[in-house]
Amino acid sequence: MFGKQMFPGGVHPHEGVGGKAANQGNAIREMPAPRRVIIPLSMHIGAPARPVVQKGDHVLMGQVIAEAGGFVSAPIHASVSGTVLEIGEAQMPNGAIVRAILIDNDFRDEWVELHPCGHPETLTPAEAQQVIREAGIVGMGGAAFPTAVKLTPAPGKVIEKLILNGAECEPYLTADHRLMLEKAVEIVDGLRLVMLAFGVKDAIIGIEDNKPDAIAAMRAAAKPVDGIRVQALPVRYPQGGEKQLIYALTRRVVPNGGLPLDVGCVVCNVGTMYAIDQAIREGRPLVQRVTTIGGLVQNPGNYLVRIGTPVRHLLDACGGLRAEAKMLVSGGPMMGQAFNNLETPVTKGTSGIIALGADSLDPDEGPCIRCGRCMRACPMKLLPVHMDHFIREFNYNEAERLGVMNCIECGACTYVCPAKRLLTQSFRMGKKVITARRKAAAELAKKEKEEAERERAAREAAEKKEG
Amino acid sequence: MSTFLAILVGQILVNNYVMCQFFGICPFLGVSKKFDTALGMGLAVTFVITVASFITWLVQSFVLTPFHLEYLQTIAFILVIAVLVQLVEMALKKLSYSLYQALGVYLPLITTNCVVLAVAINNITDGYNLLESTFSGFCSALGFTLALLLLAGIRERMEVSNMPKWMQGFPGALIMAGLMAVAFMGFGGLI
Amino acid sequence: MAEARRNPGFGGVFMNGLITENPTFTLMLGMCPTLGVTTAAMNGVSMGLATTFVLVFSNLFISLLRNIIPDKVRIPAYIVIIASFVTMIDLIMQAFLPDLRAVLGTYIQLIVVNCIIFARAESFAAKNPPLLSLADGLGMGLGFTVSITLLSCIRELFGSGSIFGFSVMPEAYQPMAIMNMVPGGFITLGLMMVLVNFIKKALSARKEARA
Amino acid sequence: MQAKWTIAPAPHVRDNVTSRRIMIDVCLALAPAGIMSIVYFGAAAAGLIAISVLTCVLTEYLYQRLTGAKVTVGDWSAVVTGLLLAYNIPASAPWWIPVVGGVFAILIVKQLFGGIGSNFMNPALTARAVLFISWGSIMGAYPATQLMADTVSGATPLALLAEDASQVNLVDLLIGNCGGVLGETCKIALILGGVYLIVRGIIDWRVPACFIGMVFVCYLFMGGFDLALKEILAGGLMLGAFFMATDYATTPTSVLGRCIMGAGCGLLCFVIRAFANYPEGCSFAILFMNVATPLIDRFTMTKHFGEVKKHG
Repeated sequence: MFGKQMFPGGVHPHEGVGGKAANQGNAIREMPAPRRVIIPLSMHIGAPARPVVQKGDHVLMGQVIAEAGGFVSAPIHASVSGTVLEIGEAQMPNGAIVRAILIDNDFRDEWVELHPCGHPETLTPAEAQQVIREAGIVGMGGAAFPTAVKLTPAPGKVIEKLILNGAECEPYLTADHRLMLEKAVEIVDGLRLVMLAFGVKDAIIGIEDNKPDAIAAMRAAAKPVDGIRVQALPVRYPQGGEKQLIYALTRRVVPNGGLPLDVGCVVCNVGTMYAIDQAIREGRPLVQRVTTIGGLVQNPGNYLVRIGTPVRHLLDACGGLRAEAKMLVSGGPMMGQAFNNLETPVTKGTSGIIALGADSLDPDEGPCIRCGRCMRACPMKLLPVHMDHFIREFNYNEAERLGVMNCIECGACTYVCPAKRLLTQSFRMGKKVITARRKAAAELAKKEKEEAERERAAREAAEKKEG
Repeated sequence: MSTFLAILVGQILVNNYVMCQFFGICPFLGVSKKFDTALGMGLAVTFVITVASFITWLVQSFVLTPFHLEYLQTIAFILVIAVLVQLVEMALKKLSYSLYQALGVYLPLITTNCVVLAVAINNITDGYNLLESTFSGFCSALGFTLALLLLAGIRERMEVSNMPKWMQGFPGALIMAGLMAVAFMGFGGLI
Repeated sequence: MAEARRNPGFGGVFMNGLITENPTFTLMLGMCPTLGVTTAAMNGVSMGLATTFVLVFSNLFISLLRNIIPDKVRIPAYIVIIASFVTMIDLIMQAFLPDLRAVLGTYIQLIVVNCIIFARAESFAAKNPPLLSLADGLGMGLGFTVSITLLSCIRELFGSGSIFGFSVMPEAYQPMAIMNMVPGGFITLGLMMVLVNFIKKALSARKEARA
Repeated sequence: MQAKWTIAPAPHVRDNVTSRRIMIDVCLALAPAGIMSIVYFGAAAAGLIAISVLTCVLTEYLYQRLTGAKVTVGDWSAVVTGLLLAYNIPASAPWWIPVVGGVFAILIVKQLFGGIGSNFMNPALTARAVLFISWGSIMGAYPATQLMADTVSGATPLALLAEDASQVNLVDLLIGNCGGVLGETCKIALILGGVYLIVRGIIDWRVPACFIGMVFVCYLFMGGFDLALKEILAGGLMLGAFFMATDYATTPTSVLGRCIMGAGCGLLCFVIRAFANYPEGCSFAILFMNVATPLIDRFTMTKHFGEVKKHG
């Protein structure tokens, strides 16, 4: 239907200094642990974790320091051994201040006793979910949705296909690329274990074809395993978007407002799968991740970083920033968040820290010239030009009718806009307002219902009295 | 057959009552803010004009002309139209309430829509027979509806553009209509 | 409505129609003749006066009969009254000014559906005593006349290079034919309204500054 | 030493295409036709083009200064309008024709509705139509080119085609050695410019393809291949199809909408050329489709990804 393009819309973002070309040859190196880690309690989607340690406690590496705050949540483990300094605050890349556990590193790296799974190939779904949940694994592509929840199908839903996301379509980022090159066997092993546990017969690994070495490595690793197929994908952002990837690989369309499981699919990032393998085989919780440090830094590279390492420490380890750097971004340049606090920690979802130059500063917005480029770039086939006009006129109803709630905020429209309009930002705002309105409407309805209920009760009581 | 084609093209494009002859400007400007209302108005007008063309022709041919009462044409026609609109309103209410709800609000406005009267008078002036009159009425109404919908589309679009304050409302609509009329002038001489 | 708030006399109502609630520029009523006949100043004046005639008498009669006409049939009744006067002026013109009548064409007959007349009948004459209604009819009618004369002067000036038939443009001026056609009418009126909006804004700004 | 890092919403990389660059590209694409017009019509052509561009830019600048709006003459869109307007004026026109046209185009058609992107009709074309209606004798007088043999002077190829197709020489049509307004004569220069715009991704090839294709097919049925071929090369069709029916602000945004736009222009162009008063239907056809654009947009809204039914 969309030819070789594989999904509708999309763009080819360009890269600057320190992009994929400069970084994809840099092998993963272990980043020395910082003197102090700042581990936020809500670095995943869902309820914040509840701390289970107190100021002054001595903790070991991998020890649970906060437990999951609900079903959609994840526990958090210490990424260094040392002393809990305090339960304080951290600023996240999006600017939000959240509670965090600060640990002073004793540089001994003493691990807690690890409990590798005794029968990794015969896990039941429930056991696998438990292992994954207890290891604190969340989606490592950036969204940080608890993986165990993702692997818990609603009643009546079956996981038919596991899709491994190795697209890494964001410019600059090379962490997944290096991981697939260096840990191909472990990733495929993790995938096989998950397939066995959930009885999935079919798995597809999607990799953009600008990473031929990674495709070759993954193919080699997957060869002995039945049911795993490595599929090369054309380079096109946002190939790694969940719905786009599912469509590109299976031609299934996730219905609006639905989940991948509605079409029998679960999508996992390759980094997540590596973490799952580590959790099942070695019992290791998620305490470090591979992060790309790219853009205008002196020595770009891919590093294995402890969760909670402040960005300042990362940049120092890479020889500092270049003078031209004007902006720091957590994640890729298309969807990542710009931040300005160097104490911002690396979280489970931090796929990269990118330094960008003056050409990334927002140019002045011009009036829309209705060229229609945004419509052709939109991977959700929305009508950004019209939605933007409505949102700027505060006509949220019309924007909602045009499907603004289905916007995945990939930034493709903003990227191509010749008038340099902040379309994605406009949709973010629109979505926020519409969500707030829906919530308010639901609350009002609930209140009215309660009111009616109360009145009815009162009336009945009165009638009874009279009667 | 060619007469009918000429009437069709003529009334919709070449001699469009709104765009080429300045009839029905009040509803044209008044009811063109939203596409949906414009559509409702257009449908209601189409219905009324078609029926009115039919009846006024009968009135002219069987009442006014035989009794030499041509000078009462204006009074007679406007009365016919007013009564017709009332009847249509009542009939719609009885027969199809949903249609009444959709079109009902526009019906009283149609009495003072000069397209209706103008079409009725012009049918007589042009010497059309009954069938031609009715068809001409229908086509004129389609032309009116077309112009109304086109303007509504443009106005809806302008609603979300950065049109200066002093252009909003009637002045803007008038200039839009003027530019539309430029486009319609291209059809001159088509028949 | 303004007339409900205060109780203006004959002059107040008259001025209200002429300027404050000018039918063309404020109430936006009677657009079809406004645009249709204003290619020459003479046509504008005649159309305006013909409309004024009908407006004055229909207002007067409707006001006189306002307590007699049953509410249910008031619309047909108004129409009959208005249509009678329209027929009257039509026949008068056919008899004495056949050329002008030919130029104005159907628009004379269409005075009957001119929404100014209907609107004034419904919103003013039906609620007010005859003398005031007469004033309203006169004010509104003349307001309408002034507006369409102004419009037709501008269109005639650019479209034919003359005003009331007298050439006023230099020899070399090449008339802008589109001003005599439909687009010219729409656009000229639109631009005039833009100007009116401008002036109104400036006036209200000054008023605010004074207050 | 906390550095000041800029905070901005994602995405943080932008394509280097800007509105300004698009307009400059359009000007570049229009350049060959302009040069050819000066070759054919001499200094008069150069003068008219200069006056037209100057009027448009100046009108935009003055309007924006007077109303206190942001001055946007730097985006080159007024220059494009000026060029297109000049290309639609015959070489014999007096100086005030482009002045009146330029003021009308920029002031009434474009700026009163909010400036670039907000106008719903093509400013240059609307101005052309207004000039044509007002001063038909000036706008309709097509002087012969400097290189033309005297025998056919004055008559446009369209008028000749209407009489007898064999009177018109195909090569003359292609190189533009025929009567007509400034920019429309040299088809090779126009096609060159159009192809440049298509290659640069600025216009959608479907619009000119549908437009020209439709006219071709209509004439094929009416008068055969020779007539059809000459008809698409005559008059302002190429200029309109490549540069005016593709104007962003006044044409539909969706792909399907743009196809409808092209085909509709073609059909109307044929109808007006073949049956109406005006010999040249192209401008009015495009103007009418401009008017219909909001409705086309309304009815060609695409379904969202995910709104489609499940694939097998």
